[in-house]
Amino acid sequence: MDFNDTKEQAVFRAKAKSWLAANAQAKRQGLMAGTQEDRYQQAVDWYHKRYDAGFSCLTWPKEYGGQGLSQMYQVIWNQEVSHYGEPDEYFVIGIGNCGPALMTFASEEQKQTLLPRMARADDIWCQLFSEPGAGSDVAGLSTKAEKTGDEWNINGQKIWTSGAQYSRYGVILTRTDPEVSKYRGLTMFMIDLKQPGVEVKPIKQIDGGSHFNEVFFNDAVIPDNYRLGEVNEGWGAALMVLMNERLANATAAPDGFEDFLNWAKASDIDGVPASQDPIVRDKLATWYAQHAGVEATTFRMITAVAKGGVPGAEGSLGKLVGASMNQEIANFVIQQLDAGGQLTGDESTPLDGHFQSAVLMAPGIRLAGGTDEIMRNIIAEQVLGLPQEPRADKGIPYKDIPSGNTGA
Amino acid sequence: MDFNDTKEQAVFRAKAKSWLAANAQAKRQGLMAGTQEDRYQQAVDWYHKRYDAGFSCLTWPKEYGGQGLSQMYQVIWNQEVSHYGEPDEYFVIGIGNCGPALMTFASEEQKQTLLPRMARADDIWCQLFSEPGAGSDVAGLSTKAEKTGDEWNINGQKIWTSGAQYSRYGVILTRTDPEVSKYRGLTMFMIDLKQPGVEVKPIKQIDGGSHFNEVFFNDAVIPDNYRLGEVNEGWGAALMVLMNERLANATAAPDGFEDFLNWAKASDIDGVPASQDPIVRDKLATWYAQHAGVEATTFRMITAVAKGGVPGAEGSLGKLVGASMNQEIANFVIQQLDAGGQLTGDESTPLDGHFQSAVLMAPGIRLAGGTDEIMRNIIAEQVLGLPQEPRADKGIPYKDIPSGNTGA
Amino acid sequence: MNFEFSDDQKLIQDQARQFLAEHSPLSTTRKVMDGQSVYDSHLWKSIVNLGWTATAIDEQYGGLGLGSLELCVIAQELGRSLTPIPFFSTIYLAAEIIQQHGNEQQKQRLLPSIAAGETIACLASSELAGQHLFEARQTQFSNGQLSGKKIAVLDGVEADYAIVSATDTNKKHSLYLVNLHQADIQRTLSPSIDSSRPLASIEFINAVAEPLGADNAASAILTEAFDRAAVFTSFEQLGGCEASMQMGIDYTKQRFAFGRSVASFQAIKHIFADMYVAIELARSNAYFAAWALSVNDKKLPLAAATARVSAIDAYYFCSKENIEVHGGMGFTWEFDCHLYYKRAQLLSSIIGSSRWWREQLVSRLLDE
Amino acid sequence: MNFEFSDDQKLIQDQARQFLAEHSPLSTTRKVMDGQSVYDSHLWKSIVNLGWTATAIDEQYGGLGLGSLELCVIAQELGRSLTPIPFFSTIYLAAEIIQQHGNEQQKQRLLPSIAAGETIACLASSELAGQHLFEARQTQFSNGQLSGKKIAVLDGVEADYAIVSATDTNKKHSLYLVNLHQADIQRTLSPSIDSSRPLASIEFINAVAEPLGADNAASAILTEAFDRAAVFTSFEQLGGCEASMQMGIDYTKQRFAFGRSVASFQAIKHIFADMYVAIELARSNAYFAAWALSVNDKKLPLAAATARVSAIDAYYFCSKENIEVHGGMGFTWEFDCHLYYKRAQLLSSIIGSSRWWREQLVSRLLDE
Repeated sequence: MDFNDTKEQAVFRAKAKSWLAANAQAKRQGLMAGTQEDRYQQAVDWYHKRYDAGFSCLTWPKEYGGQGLSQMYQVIWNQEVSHYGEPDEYFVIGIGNCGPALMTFASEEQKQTLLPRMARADDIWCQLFSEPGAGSDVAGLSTKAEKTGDEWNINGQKIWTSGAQYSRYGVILTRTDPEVSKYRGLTMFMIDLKQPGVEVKPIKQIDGGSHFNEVFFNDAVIPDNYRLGEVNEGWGAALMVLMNERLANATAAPDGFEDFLNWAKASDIDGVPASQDPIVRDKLATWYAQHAGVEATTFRMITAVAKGGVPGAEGSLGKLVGASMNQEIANFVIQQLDAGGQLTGDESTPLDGHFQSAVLMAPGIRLAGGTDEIMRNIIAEQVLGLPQEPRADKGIPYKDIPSGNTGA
Repeated sequence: MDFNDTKEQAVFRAKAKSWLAANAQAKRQGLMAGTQEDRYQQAVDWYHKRYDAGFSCLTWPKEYGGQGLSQMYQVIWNQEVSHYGEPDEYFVIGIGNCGPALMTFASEEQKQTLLPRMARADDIWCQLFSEPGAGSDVAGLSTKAEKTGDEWNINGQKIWTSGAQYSRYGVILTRTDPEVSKYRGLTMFMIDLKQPGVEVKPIKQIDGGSHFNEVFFNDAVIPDNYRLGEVNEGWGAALMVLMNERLANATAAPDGFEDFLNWAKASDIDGVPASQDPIVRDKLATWYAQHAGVEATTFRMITAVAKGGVPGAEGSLGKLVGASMNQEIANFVIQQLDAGGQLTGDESTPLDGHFQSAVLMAPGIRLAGGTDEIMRNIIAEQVLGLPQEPRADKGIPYKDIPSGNTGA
Repeated sequence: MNFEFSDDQKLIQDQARQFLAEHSPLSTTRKVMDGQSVYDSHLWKSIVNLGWTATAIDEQYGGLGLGSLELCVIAQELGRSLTPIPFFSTIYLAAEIIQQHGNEQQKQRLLPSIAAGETIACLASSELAGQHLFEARQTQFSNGQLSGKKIAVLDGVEADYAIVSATDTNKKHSLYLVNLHQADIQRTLSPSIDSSRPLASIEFINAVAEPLGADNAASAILTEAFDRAAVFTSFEQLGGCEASMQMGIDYTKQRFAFGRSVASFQAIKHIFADMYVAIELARSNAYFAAWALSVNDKKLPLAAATARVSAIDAYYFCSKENIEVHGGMGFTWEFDCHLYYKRAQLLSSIIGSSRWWREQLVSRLLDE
Repeated sequence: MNFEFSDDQKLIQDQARQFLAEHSPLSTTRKVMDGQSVYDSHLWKSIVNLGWTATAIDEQYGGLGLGSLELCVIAQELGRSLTPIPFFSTIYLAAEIIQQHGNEQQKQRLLPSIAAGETIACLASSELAGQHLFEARQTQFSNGQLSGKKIAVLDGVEADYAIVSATDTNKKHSLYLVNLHQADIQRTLSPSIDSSRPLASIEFINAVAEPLGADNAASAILTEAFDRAAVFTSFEQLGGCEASMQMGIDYTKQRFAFGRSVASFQAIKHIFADMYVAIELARSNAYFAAWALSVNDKKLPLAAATARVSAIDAYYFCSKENIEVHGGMGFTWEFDCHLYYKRAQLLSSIIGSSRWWREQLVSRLLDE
């Protein structure tokens, strides 16, 4: 066991540190500083700068816009950048999920053209998997792709597509054969979203934001050379993409602990420092033990990945624990404040209304990328090897699977 | 809404109060005072006294050993007797479950002979439903009853039979037809347990006690006039018996709160009264809100029953909440005491080692009469009307139902 | 023992439910949430016509003279339908305080007008998040005039009168009645989690004010008033819990995944079972508190705190898990789940939050 | 970064696991639980021969001079197999305290003998349930003699030496080394929840004792010793968690109800998922604490407290839910579930219980 950098890693860390000090902005106070559009534009600018300085997509090959470094350098970068307030969320899915999919399935020419533009945030990418009738059960999707000559015709609807409103391209999973079982009739493609048959509608969330979108396809067209993987073998390809999402989830899911600790250190309750309040201390113990456990679990995953391993379903753990913790923390702090805790924009609200925002965002974190219940299923079945439930959809042609879903 | 007694109820309450003051023993300190045998003998003596004074089985008709009073008098008795330390647990199942079964299904002569003896604890009765291969899934039982002439031959094994070691009779559920679906081939009987083909083996529990037994039947014999209800209609009869168990469970399940409150009032932690410790106070709030809620829910059930209603699956609530609370309370108190909290017989252990006993009994309370998971299923399906899971045993002849169970 | 509402009370409840189902759809709540108004004045007039504002006001002051139990069942239905009217502040708080502690002149001036729905009144006591609930550090009274600032005042934007806590020159802490239609009072709508029931900050600059209740009695009166309001609120919360669970059940029953109704999955069913347990505990505690309030039993303080603690926990749990069982759609503005989740937040804090009430519960339990 | 045990350490662990699987079946634990002996002396000799007692003792004192990480992996396996030997008290506590704080003469006298398995030693610090962990109110030292009573001493019945906390005539609170083979020492076995690892009360009446460690340093030494022992204990607890979960999985997979394997029900699967989460958090926190211990990092105090809090919670949860998923059979003496449930209790309390460690965690976190 060893937490020290190698000599090369130490050099890289020093370089990253000094570049960040000169180029990155400090953490903002509030969660919601600026409009969503402002933040998006800041993020694009930041990625341009990063790319030009050689700090984008560190683990990607150089010819595709990366730096050809090992996973451990990415970890070091993440550690250093976490001290700053640069927005990241708009490109995580493109770079984390779509990039690897292209790396595996796209043609050499496509990779050389598309990946560097992705790395520099010249093109934003999104992932088009979930549907109104297929959320937890992604493979139950119904968006059709039908082949005519050398092209595919796409009809259907996707939902929960992060960043679709900014995206030039997407990676889409479609049904190409409804006569076989649901996992066996799927095909994955890249799709150009700037074409007539595609309509993107932002979804307003309960917190007022719109990170997610509905995307409608009405005879949209995909050339066959945009296909990622073989026809009807899209499920395997999609699993690879989702596996990459897991690592991102494991390391990125906000659990709210740092904010809670900051609040406890900085605030009074009835004139007594919150950090001296026994109930607050009791919660600090509970949540720190979980927070530290998730963080150290990430170290174990990083070690495994650095040794050439693949991130397993274990990554579900961080999101499962963190998402609920985030919600409980926000609610707990509000419950210390009586009526004033309801205010979202008052000068007396601690941390610029962070907890009031968080209590509204948290339910979404518990749902995005798999609900708590799906996460527990994944752990039980894929990690612990427990038997599946009797499946009403097993071995039945997709078109015959019982469904009461009527759309949204 | 009204918590006052009627005039007649007030007269009865006063009578009960004064009789109890003269005849009942005060509460013991420890949970486990005396041996199990001592406690059993005390219980028998107590029931003799109660019966002779006219306080047994208040709601039963007079001709069967009862007092012909309404449910509300039973409630009043229960309230008054709860201030004393008389043991009750040995006869609850006989009187609460078997008695009503006889009342409905036995012949007039049987009722007149058997019920008064049950009411006076001259005969103890037990309920023989659960089996090694059929615990949560009671209807999955396999003990066979085969008819020869005017008698039934019983072969098989029952388990978790409370009080079988003291019982003269039992009410038993058996399989009389394995060719039909599992719910449709069951028949219920009374059985005389003092016969050659019956063997009772107490089960040693993790706390060292033996409230439960295994009962083995090896060509035991039941005359056909001991049958309770029609052949192959035992499931409906059994549900009636189990419904009565629910009311008993709802009102009798210990949740540990009173002991916790007593501990908090009487003990110090590091020289400070536990009742002034903020963490203890936080727990008092959480658990009192649940405890009071269960108690008030019982008032609602009693009101409904007094108005002629039937206790519904709502009764599951008290046991579900109380059993876990009991375990959490015991563990919490032990966790306030460092190493000394592990001692079960030291003079420094609070409340004579009550919490140390409780932490060992509590897992059993969560299991007895239906696990937490079964209780939640009952609430979800029977109270809230949610759809059943796909059933692997539905509509299949009993003998064809998949079973990996090999016995215990 | 008869631990159930009477047939008459149940009838009032059924009528209230039917009326609100018809006239107070969630679209009315959304209109206020979207900022189109601060309350639905049309609905307010309708429920005034039904006599709801007059329910628990004595007949001599223009009320119906019914008991608190009748108000409880109405509260449960208002909570179920999230009706956007200033009932909470006017009826549970202001009318109760005036009826219990006002002088004869104040009662005659205000109660008939409240009963008739002509006066909206609110309670302005909070000054700073994290400050003790009953302290009035920033609000002073002297020479018949009141100055200072109150925050998070429910219905403060539309109210005609406010009951305000303030400290006088002798450091006495009392309540004052203030007509809000004065020049030197500035009211500002404050953004908050549940914008379907707007909060205001109110700044008083030498506003004319008259004492309400005994001198230096603010803490005692507010303690009692919050106990009484806690009972009504727990019924509002109960109604919200029931609506949340029902939404979840209805949605998951007709929603399919993996070839099965989502409601048939054990993980989902057990969430509903846990909701049911939380609701029944809250219901039973609310009933007990309602009984104690109706007969003014000495158990009221403990019972009110218990009902409030249960109701806060149950509504938070049911409303957040209702979002969860809906999956992604539960997180959309379009679906109604968030209306309940936000209302659960508001009601959890508005007369002292969970922290405060848990401490009340324990002090009262140990004092027994 | 390399946050994983080395191949050599994993090899030690594999060998320990295999050895214990063969030689320490749960029937040996049951023999002690049933009172047939206070520990398994045959197994003790075997593990001494394997060098486990010598693992972390310096080579100059007859040890192997390996690090604490090697001791951690052995602890995990001892915890998994519930091996009934006095390893905890002798190695995690006594040997560590002597090695860190004993004088040269004490080290030479005791460490080689402990490494060779000839001396069993224990720590006697508790005096009364509910009293502050580090207070010695009832035990006095004066003129080379020690008097008083200690309770809940793990391995106190069979130990040759005890490290005892006591107060001297100047009110200084120090540690003392006491040879337990003296006439005026009375040891009594105390009934306890986990009788597979017996506790004793020890009464000293003018027993000969010598100071161990600096004067008035009892609290400082015990704080440090408990931190170090907490790390090893968290690995024992981790092993017990894993065994509990595995028992539950194995049983429910082959057990059928309603025509299905019990393990296929979502309610059961999600209990296992929750066990897994608790275990992985405890594991990661234990690893981090092991690293901090191995390099004596300044994060050790916080890391040790965090590992302990996680491990206490995880073992309680896994062992109680393992009973639950077994159904009724889990509540029988015959099945092994209770062995883990009881051990979880013992290990949760023996070097300060959850309450104490949660407070340690927070003070250290806020001091950072």
